[in-house]
Amino acid sequence: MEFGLSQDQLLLDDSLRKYLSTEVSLESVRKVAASDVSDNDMWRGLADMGLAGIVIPEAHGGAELGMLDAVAVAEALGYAACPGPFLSTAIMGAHLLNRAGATDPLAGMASGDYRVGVAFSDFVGARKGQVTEVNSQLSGQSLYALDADADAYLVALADGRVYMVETEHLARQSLTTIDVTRSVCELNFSQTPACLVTEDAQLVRDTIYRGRTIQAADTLGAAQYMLDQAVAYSLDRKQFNRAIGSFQAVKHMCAEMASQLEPCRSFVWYAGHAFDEMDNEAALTACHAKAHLAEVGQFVAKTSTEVHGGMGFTDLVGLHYWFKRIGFNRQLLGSPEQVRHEAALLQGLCDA
Amino acid sequence: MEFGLSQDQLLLDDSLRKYLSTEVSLESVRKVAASDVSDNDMWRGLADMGLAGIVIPEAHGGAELGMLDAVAVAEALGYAACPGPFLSTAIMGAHLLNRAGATDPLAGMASGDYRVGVAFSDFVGARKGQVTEVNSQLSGQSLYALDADADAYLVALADGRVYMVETEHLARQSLTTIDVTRSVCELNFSQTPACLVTEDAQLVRDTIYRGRTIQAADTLGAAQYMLDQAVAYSLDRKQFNRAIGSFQAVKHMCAEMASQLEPCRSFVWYAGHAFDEMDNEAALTACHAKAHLAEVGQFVAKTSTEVHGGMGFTDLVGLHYWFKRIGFNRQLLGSPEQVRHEAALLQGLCDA
Amino acid sequence: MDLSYGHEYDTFREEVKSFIQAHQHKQPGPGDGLKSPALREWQRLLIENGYHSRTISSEYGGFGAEPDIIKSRIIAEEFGAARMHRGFNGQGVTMLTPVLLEMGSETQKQTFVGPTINAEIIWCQGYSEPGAGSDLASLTTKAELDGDEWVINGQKIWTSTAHHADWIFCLVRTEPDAPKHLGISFLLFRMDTPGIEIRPLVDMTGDANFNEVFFTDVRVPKDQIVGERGQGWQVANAILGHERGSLATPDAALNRLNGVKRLMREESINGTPIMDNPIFRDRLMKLEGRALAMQYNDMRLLSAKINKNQDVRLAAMIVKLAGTELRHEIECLGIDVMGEIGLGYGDNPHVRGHGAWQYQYMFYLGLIIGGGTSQIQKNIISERGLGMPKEPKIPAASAK
Amino acid sequence: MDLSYGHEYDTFREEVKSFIQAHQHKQPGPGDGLKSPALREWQRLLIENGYHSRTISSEYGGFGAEPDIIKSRIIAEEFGAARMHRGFNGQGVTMLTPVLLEMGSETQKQTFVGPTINAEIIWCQGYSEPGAGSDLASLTTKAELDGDEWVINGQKIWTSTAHHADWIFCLVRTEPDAPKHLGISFLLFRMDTPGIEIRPLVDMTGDANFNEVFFTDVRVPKDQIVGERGQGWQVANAILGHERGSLATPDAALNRLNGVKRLMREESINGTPIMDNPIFRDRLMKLEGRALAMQYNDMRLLSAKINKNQDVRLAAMIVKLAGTELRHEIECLGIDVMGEIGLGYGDNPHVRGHGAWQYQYMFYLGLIIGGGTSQIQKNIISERGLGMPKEPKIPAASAK
Repeated sequence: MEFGLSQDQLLLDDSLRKYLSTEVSLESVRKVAASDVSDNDMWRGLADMGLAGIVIPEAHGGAELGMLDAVAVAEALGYAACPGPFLSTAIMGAHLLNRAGATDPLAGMASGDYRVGVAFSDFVGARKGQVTEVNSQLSGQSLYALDADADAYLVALADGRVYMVETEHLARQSLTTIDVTRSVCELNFSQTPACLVTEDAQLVRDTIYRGRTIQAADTLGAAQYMLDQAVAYSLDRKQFNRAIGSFQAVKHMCAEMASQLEPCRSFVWYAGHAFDEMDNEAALTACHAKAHLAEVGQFVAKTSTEVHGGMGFTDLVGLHYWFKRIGFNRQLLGSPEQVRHEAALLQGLCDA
Repeated sequence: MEFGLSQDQLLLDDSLRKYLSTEVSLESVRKVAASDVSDNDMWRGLADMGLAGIVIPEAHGGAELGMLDAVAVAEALGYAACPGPFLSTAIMGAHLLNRAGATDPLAGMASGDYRVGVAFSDFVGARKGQVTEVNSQLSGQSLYALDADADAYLVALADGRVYMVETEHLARQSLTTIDVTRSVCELNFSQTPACLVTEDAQLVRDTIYRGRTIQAADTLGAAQYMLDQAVAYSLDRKQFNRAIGSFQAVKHMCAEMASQLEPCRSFVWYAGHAFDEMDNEAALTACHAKAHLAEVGQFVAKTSTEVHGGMGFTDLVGLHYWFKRIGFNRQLLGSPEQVRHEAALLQGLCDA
Repeated sequence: MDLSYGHEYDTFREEVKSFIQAHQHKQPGPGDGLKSPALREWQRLLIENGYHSRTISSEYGGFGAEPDIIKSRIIAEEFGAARMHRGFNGQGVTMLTPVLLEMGSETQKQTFVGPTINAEIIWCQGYSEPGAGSDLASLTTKAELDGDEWVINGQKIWTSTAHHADWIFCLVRTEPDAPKHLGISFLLFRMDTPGIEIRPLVDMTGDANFNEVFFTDVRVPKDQIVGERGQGWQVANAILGHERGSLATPDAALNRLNGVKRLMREESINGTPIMDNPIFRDRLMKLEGRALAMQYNDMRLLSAKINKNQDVRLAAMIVKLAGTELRHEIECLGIDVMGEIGLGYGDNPHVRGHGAWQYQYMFYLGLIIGGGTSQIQKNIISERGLGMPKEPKIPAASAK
Repeated sequence: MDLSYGHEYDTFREEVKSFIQAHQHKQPGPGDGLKSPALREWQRLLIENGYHSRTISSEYGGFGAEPDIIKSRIIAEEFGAARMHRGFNGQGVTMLTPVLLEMGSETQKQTFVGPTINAEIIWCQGYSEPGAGSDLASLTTKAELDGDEWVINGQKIWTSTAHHADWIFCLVRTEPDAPKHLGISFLLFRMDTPGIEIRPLVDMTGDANFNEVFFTDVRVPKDQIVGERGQGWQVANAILGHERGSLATPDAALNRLNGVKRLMREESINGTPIMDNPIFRDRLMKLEGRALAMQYNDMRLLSAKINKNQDVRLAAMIVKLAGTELRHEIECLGIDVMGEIGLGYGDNPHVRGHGAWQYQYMFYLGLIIGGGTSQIQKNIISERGLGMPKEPKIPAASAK
């Protein structure tokens, strides 16, 4: 019995964190924010480490690792607020295409040359606009598709059918959100030629559960960064002739953050592992992990900012990039309330 | 413009609190808890001050005061955790009978000789059992009727009709709850003769809103007591060579209690005043006051107990009587969730 | 309890309404900046009619009315209801003017009050420093007397409107050897004095709502001091008390809550309006309960200003703490009900309310921190409100 | 990650199952008290088969197996699943025995361990005092050496099962002039020694879960000390660490949560099951998420006991704080879903779950406070877990 990361996973985690600590600085996040740099440059670097193909079979040039590996990677990426399409192309896109047997794009995705975005809002719960299909042509609008720079998109219709559309065939508009480290866009279809990838709604659901687990891990990483920064700042910052970290109020704020956050580490590991080894638990754990991390992440994001005082509010320490990334994870692929409703559904506690 | 209690109200409040501080000690609460003393002895004392007839017209021997007066009284009674049927007979029973024109019992109620309990659960939301009427005879069971020692009961059916039943005609069983300072009972009817008091469901609702407002004020008083005790104890109790009240953690717990509780004073005043002068706001404010005080009261009850450390958990300081009284107010006449739902209904935000 | 203002005020309310009716076409538009003639003209009109600087003596350029809290409230209510421009209310008006009237010299009153309330002098505030936030009294920007001039060196932060300000009111250390609260003085000087550099301070909203201001050998005439040398702390505290309450008004909270209600009716998921979701509705009602509590608390505070028979110190002390937190949570609900749509910001064409939900969510987190953090507020409430002991002081020598 | 226990343990699990199958008719019933023959017989059977005191050397009356955390877990799982009586696990077994084995003299081990694990000696704990709770080291119950005997005077509080206990393990001040942590000794003595008075301490649940114990010239043989004079604090701390984790087990939390689910299916309002109420369902799911987090955290802690390659100090430190709070909130939900029915207590015929909801709601508030209050836990987490500074010490002289 071993609850935790394996030696291989620890090595991957270690080398990734080393890479991120040198290559993905606050400065580079700022450059992406200012559109001085495309996140594709960072994505290349991660792809070179094999992360773009993390769940893609070796036969298609991937690393063929499991979800627990992906969870460890997501936590590290969240810790660094690393820009890029890990969630969309490397996890959701790759998984769905592979399971659907649409393996052609996988090699390009594994090498980092080809990015596949996901437009799943209609299936998760449409806020506005809907996409319809007639004769393998899509019409309508999809909002908040993940990855504004993808080469193609997987578009899930409300009934669970998924079509793939090449970017060149559609009208795309990047959408500004609070989180500059992940890109989303609006896709507009007008009798746009599309290729049916799957009609298996269960596969779409499975893909979304995986996405949610990755979001939970990403939030864990981002929140851990914010907690670490809060503690470090509180030891450094002096007021009333004392490090503010010696005030019981500040200490207890940090203790509460740790108390809520630390069990989340086990939670996301378990959730990742469930996909690899305990299929019957995976869906429920994914929903709970996503919702729970949304709440804990929000608490840590706010509290860490408060510990930083005015500095936390400024752009100077850049803490807000993590704050906003946590906020992004909270809403995308289902709000906490919605995801908890699914958790109840999965247990048969209520009707759809 | 004057937001607050009038000179007359302050005088009433002052004399009542003086009376309670001498006549209703923790010792006497314990005696009622141990059934060594009936709450009727205390009720006599309050009736002699005119409180049993507080909202009963002067023509029937009452004081003919308003709901704001009643709110001030309820706050003082809550502060003292004073046993007795103020909510049931003096407020709900008296109001309903008076408005329904069934004025015969009022004189006896005003003098404190006659207590009218209320069995409204079927109308508020039946958890179990229901009462039915055929030919002015009631059958079935009513749970958690307020006042286990009343001389008669007002029984509200689910449709809003209200019948009055003399206690001698029914089978009654006192029900133990966590709160020993208020008594409730189970009423069992078997073709029990009953007298129709009103068919006006709106009057029943209005009576319940008044009850809720009184509960909110009662919780305010009880929570204020618990906050006062927490501060006093924290100044008295020493650990680590310091009064525990000098620790920032304890100070901030008390500050949070005060921060939540202090605006509740204005809230219950406003809610009481609304019945007297702003009828169109009364129902909504009553629901909000009841639900809000339920939440704030629960927070204060828990936090004050924590400030008291182990002593708060014991029976020695008797703090738990207030803790439980606040818990009682939370559930009776509608849980916070249910009452907030009504607040939304009253604004037309949802359907029933 | 009497929530009516009484008959004598009905006439006054009619007056205000007539004024609004007659003059609303003259109010400045969104394009009229701080220094625009339109704003100054409007300001003059408001003062002339007693709708701004109402109780300031006409000798100093005000309207010169007797203080009447109800009339002030009626003006606020009617201007609010008509969404009328309230005139210019920068920190010079709200914070400096009261202090000058109380503690300034006759010359200072004559020189500054009129132009300030007429928006002819725009002020900024120089209090906080990078090393002096919660512990403001430890500020280190120093002013040394050199002949007839103060020579100022140091840095301020959180200075709003610094780039538009003509003058600054500024706390500086003039008595380095005195205990920290007794070594501070309150100076006034022009922002175009040589040696002042302003750097915008971008915050998490993406805007530069504040600035850093650097002083290098800034020379200021000796007499531009309010109060005596070393009295600056008392002067500053008089103003700070004035600031805190205004950061979290219940009216604004209830307005935003109504905005959430509109959002919940308009937004939908899979075609079902969010308002039909009992979980969000319950959160909405919870917040409404809290907002109402704050509103009635505010009415009590207003009443206590008229009839000073109630002790409302505690009720006043908790407003900033409870109000900013409430506001932050209201904005959070606004975002949550929108789900992914709620993430929109900036130029996003699908953004709701011009991006105000996310903006205010962050800005109110800033206000939870600014103007005395929640931790400082809790210290104040427990010590001054509940009579609990002060934090034991740690001598400077033992600082880590 | 490997959550299976491995094939070699399958056989062991079968063994445990067979034992349970064969012996469950022998387990003590609710009427069999602490000193009943049925309990002692059961205890003997469990130890004999390695299901109690498994790793304690057979020399001292235990089963004498090698420590194997997985086998212990399997026993716990199977006994739990079959709702089997786990044997007697009073404070003597769980807290005193480990310390005697580590720090007791050979004679003490020989004398006490066997009878203790066999439930022949029932122990109680004498630590807290009315004036020494969070600040336990300030305890003042004193023991003075008079010839060959300690003479004990003072008072203890929070002593559970004092009225059934044969012996007490007790912290007393033996070196009044030493620094407070160095002046304490750890004594063992009989509860029937003259001069001991026990007063039940009724708590908010209405039960006397604890007692006050008074000592007046209680004379105890000199050699009934564990460790040296003045070493009592280290002894006590070794045990306290053992206690805290066990106050809030995730398994129990998840069990109670399942109880809430049953309640929500069974209870109704106006004929609609509470489970159909989305607001309560959302609260249920929120708590389930938290409980799962604690359960997986617990698995990680278990794993770290087997493979010591993970640093889980922080994960262990937060269990008491997070776990007791979670449990209190689960009980609260149980009450809330019942509404007025949830108020029932004691002999109320309509009470659900024998009154456990309200009882546990209060009892877990007691546990939030007891065994190190939440405030003490947060101090520990921030200082030892996050490396933040200790509270500056206030010298005794300046105490208010």
